[in-house]
Amino acid sequence: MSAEILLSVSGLHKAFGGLIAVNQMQFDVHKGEILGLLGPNGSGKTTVMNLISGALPPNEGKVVLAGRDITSLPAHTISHAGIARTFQLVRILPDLDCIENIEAGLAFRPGPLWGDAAKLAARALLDRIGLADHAHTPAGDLTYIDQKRLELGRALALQPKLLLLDEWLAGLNPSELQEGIALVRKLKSEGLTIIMVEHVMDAIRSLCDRCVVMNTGTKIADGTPETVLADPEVIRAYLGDAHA
Amino acid sequence: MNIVTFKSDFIKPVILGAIIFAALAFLPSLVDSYYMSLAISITSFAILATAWAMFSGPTRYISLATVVFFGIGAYTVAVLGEILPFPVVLICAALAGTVLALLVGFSTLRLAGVYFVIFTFGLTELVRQVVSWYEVNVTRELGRYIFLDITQDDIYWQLLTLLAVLLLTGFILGRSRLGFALRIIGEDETVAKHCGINVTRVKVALFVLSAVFMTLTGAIMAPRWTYIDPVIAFNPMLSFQVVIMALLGGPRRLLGPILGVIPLTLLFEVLTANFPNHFSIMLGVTFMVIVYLLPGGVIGLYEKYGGPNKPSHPNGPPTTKEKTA
Amino acid sequence: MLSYAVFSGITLGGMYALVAMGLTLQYGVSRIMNLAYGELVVVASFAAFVLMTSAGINPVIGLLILIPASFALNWAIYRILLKPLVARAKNRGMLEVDSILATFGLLFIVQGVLLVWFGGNYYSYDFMNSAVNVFGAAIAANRLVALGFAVVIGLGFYLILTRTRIGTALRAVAVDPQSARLVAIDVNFAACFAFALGGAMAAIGGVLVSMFLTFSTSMGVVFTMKALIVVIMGGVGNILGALVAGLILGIAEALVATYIDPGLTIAVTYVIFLLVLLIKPSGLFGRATS
Amino acid sequence: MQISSRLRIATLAAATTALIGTALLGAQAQAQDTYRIGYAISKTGPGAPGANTSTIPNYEMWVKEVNDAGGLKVGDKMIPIEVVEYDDRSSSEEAVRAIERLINQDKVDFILSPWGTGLNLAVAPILDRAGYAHLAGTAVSDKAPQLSKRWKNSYWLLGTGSQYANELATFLDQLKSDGKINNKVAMIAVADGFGIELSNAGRKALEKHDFELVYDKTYPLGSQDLATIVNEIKSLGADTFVAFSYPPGTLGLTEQARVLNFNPKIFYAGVGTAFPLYKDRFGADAEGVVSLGGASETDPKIADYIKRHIAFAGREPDRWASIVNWASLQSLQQAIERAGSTDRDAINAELAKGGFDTILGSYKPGDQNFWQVGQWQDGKFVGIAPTSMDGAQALIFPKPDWKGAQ
Repeated sequence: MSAEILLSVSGLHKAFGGLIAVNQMQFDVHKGEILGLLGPNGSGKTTVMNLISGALPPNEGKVVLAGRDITSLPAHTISHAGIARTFQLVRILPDLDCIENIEAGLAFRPGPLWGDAAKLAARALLDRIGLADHAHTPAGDLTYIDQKRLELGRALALQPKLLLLDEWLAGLNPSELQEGIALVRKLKSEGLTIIMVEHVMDAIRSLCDRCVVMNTGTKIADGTPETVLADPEVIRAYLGDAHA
Repeated sequence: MNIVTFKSDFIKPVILGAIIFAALAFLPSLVDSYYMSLAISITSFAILATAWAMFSGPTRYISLATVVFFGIGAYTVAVLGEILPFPVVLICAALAGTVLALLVGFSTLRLAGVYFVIFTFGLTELVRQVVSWYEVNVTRELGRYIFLDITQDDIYWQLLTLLAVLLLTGFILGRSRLGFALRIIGEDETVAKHCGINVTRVKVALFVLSAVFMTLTGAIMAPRWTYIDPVIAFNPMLSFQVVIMALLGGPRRLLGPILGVIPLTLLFEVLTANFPNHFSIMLGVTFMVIVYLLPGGVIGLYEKYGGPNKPSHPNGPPTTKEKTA
Repeated sequence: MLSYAVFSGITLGGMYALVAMGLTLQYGVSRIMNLAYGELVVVASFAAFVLMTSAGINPVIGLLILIPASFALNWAIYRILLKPLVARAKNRGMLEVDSILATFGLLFIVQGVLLVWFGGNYYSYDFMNSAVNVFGAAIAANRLVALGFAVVIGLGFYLILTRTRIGTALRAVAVDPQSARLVAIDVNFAACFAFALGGAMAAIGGVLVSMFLTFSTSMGVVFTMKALIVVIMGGVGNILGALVAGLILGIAEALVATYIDPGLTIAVTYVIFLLVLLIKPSGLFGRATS
Repeated sequence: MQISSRLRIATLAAATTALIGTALLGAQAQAQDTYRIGYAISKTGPGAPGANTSTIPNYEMWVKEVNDAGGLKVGDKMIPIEVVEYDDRSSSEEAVRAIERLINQDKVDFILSPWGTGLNLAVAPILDRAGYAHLAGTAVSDKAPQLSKRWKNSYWLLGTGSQYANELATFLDQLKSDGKINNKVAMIAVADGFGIELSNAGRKALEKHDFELVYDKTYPLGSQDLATIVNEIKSLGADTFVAFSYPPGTLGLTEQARVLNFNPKIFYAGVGTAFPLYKDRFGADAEGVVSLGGASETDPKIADYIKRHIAFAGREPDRWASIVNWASLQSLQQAIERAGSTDRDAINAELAKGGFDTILGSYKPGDQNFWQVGQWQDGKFVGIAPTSMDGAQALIFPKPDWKGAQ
């Protein structure tokens, strides 16, 4: 595994009122790897994603991307710094057609594309994510998996260094899942670094180089999928004490 | 930021618009001064409603601050009108509107929904009170006289020019990156942020743009009234009227608000002319009729304000989907 | 001087709260942004005036007639005019726009009818204007009555909302009508009930205010706006919030009038209102919205 | 959806255009068998209470009286009045458009003035351009003399703010030199054109007469809650209280003064005191309150006018602008009769000559021969200054104690 650290999270802390959602989180993401962020529901995974992408500011802690401190920067600046994301509940721009959805990613990144160049690039990207036939379909009319593809396409349009996938594979049927896994693997092979929050064990085992497991806002394990999934504390977190 | 694609679908509407406006410029030689005053009303409301919708259509912020900017424009003319040449006064008015809009924009755009609505209303009252207080305590004169030799026809031509500039601006905006950013914000603000759009800056830019047009309208209209005081300049009814007209016409299309302005201004006129003693009742009944019996007039609003099927942005490329809600 | 300023501020604030509490119920629970609210306040003022001057019924007794009458009237308004809008609205945003447009129409109709009946004149009558000495400050009795009503209604409703079944139902509807339906709350009934109750409170406000303010048919908007400011500042749907916000505004006005410049009294209420919103975008007691 | 919504709007537009066409063009001026009088006035909006008190009833009553008598006497013909009226909704823009309509669409013969300083100024240039006389019955402006020069046929009937303030100051000065009041005056004004103009003039005039202004503040338009102001003024030891206020404030101030038992020797409160409403509200406590305006009810013409007004409108006229308005209407009627024709220029020329026989005696529009200071005395609002005028009553001094609420 390459040693170069792309993203470094340290001492990250976030509380909502009295509820501590993320507590002293600390982990690194190496360039080119896929990091799985696991944990039972409500353990704070999505909050971590929100803190990294700038959707929420942390109370404490630091987020460093390729040597640059991006803690508490506004979301659009973090996007410019090279982090793109998808959302737990898919968020497309329903009234815009697929080309425009992709253009949304192209038009405001550093080195933006606009006009004919954007249309061209958008078509190429649609082709890449398998939506070439839907260029002028309003995004709201797409099927669920296609909406997920489109959302991913928009994120890729930003040419990110780091991609955050929040349960991007959830809710897909078995064949769609295989397509999805293949797509992510292709991205990795193209050199993209990815953090994925995921519950689908097949996907985790086949895609992740490394996993960080959270429970009640705290990191409880960090290692390869095999080791963390065998960790008694992880099992306890998922299934309760009786199974440990 | 605005890179415009010049294509035939751009040139054609512009030429058509230019012809229409050129024709409208001859109106004063065709009709008497009553119709001119009606034309002035329509044109001024067309500017206000279009400018309002330019910001509020895509962002869905219902602003009641229209009259703040309108009044600031009117006051600029009252203060500077006899000191500086009129074009310079207009520039000063635009500057005043810009400064105020920047201030308001940066401080308020984080408010959501009805909180923003009432905030902008509160702002109207605050500005009116502050202007009153300033006049009373500093200039010691409340109520200013505007004796400028500007005829009704001059006002009409100025308004017409302003409307043309506004429509052209809106037209270009609809094809610009800024316009596209605004459209994305209207769809989903969170997504917009994560696409790298500085949402606050885009919103404030649009707010300022729309405010400048409102301010200029106030400045152009002021000489018509000879006398202004804070009550006349900052009459909150104006803000309400603009909102209603724009909502009725369709705030998410460039020409939508004008389609609301024309029938409503004429309707107000008919009611005023025929029911001097029952204007309120007739107006209220008309409103109710529009809301209940012409749900078509409101379905448009459904789509714009939270409904699932939203029509495309002012002047955006037509969407293939036009489902009926 | 200070105690007088504070005390007259409290009575003034009580009046603001009194007028606003019905609106917070209508908007918070029934989700109707009622722009005609102030007109209904003024209707009650005129009703009190008529009862007082032509039938000799004093306004406090008049309340016994006017509260149920207003409750019924607002019940009817909701049933006939607003229910169809609620039924066809797909979400809160639509209902908001629809109710703004519809009640804007209602505003003009009510105002127009008042205008035909009463003309555009100022109205005023004399009732309970004698001074009452409170801690050395002479306050008009009618203003104390209004303050008393405001506090009793405010606290009373707070208790009803937090301690009773119907109150819990109303709060549930306010928070989430969909879920409330799931736990067998009749949402339509609750919304209608809250709207009518809010209307009854508007009537109380209108009657009490008419004892000491000069009113005219065109004053409804003033009440609506003042009430909206108080409602928004206190947090939508929060009766206690309305009470506190009203009192804060009243006291601030009185202090500014005494120590700075009476010319700034209205300005200061808006400054406070705007500041509160900038610091707490959903009002003093409002739930934070994401 | 898009198409149906466009269609709907187009239909609506077409329908309204058709409607407006018939509505506006239908009413063309007919041959001179009626004299068409038009006015646009604030029937709704913030100006409505004022317009309803001082102006509308007078217009309506005048038209009715003239028509009941067979009409205006023009030469040897009697021509009835036909009225075209609009509601300007208290908005300058509406007023401007309504006047344009009266001139161009309705082609009326004469236009009566709207209510209030702002609206009168808004319509003045239009009336001037079209050659209509402008009897501005409810505008108070220190620029009044310049305005009548600027617009030749305009008459600013209520004069300037300074004249009321000066008259009051002169009157108070007399009391001071008689040793009846001290030199302290507390003054409050409504933050509106009228209040500020009067308080500016008042400040100058009072200081010229060596009065000390112990309180000199304004309150915002629309505010009725003035308890703290009255409470503060009460402690300042002024014998004279002057409020240049509007009706709601006037009533609010009086009520608070009564509650706080603040009873200065001179209690002057601005517009609204001379309204019948004031007497209705305060009953015996109105006694001794001073304000602007006034009426010599001993004068049979005035007494008769008040009686007719009560019969017509169901309430008394106010004792300031109503009376001046009525005098101007009488002047107009006589100007038409003297001109012997409905020719506008001829009538305008007659108006300029003056010498009309009115409830204000011999009157020329713009004359300030009405009461500047008046006082409630025994249920009547009588004139007390200028003291040189006929029928000037002696001031009731000091103001009697508040009797308190019932």
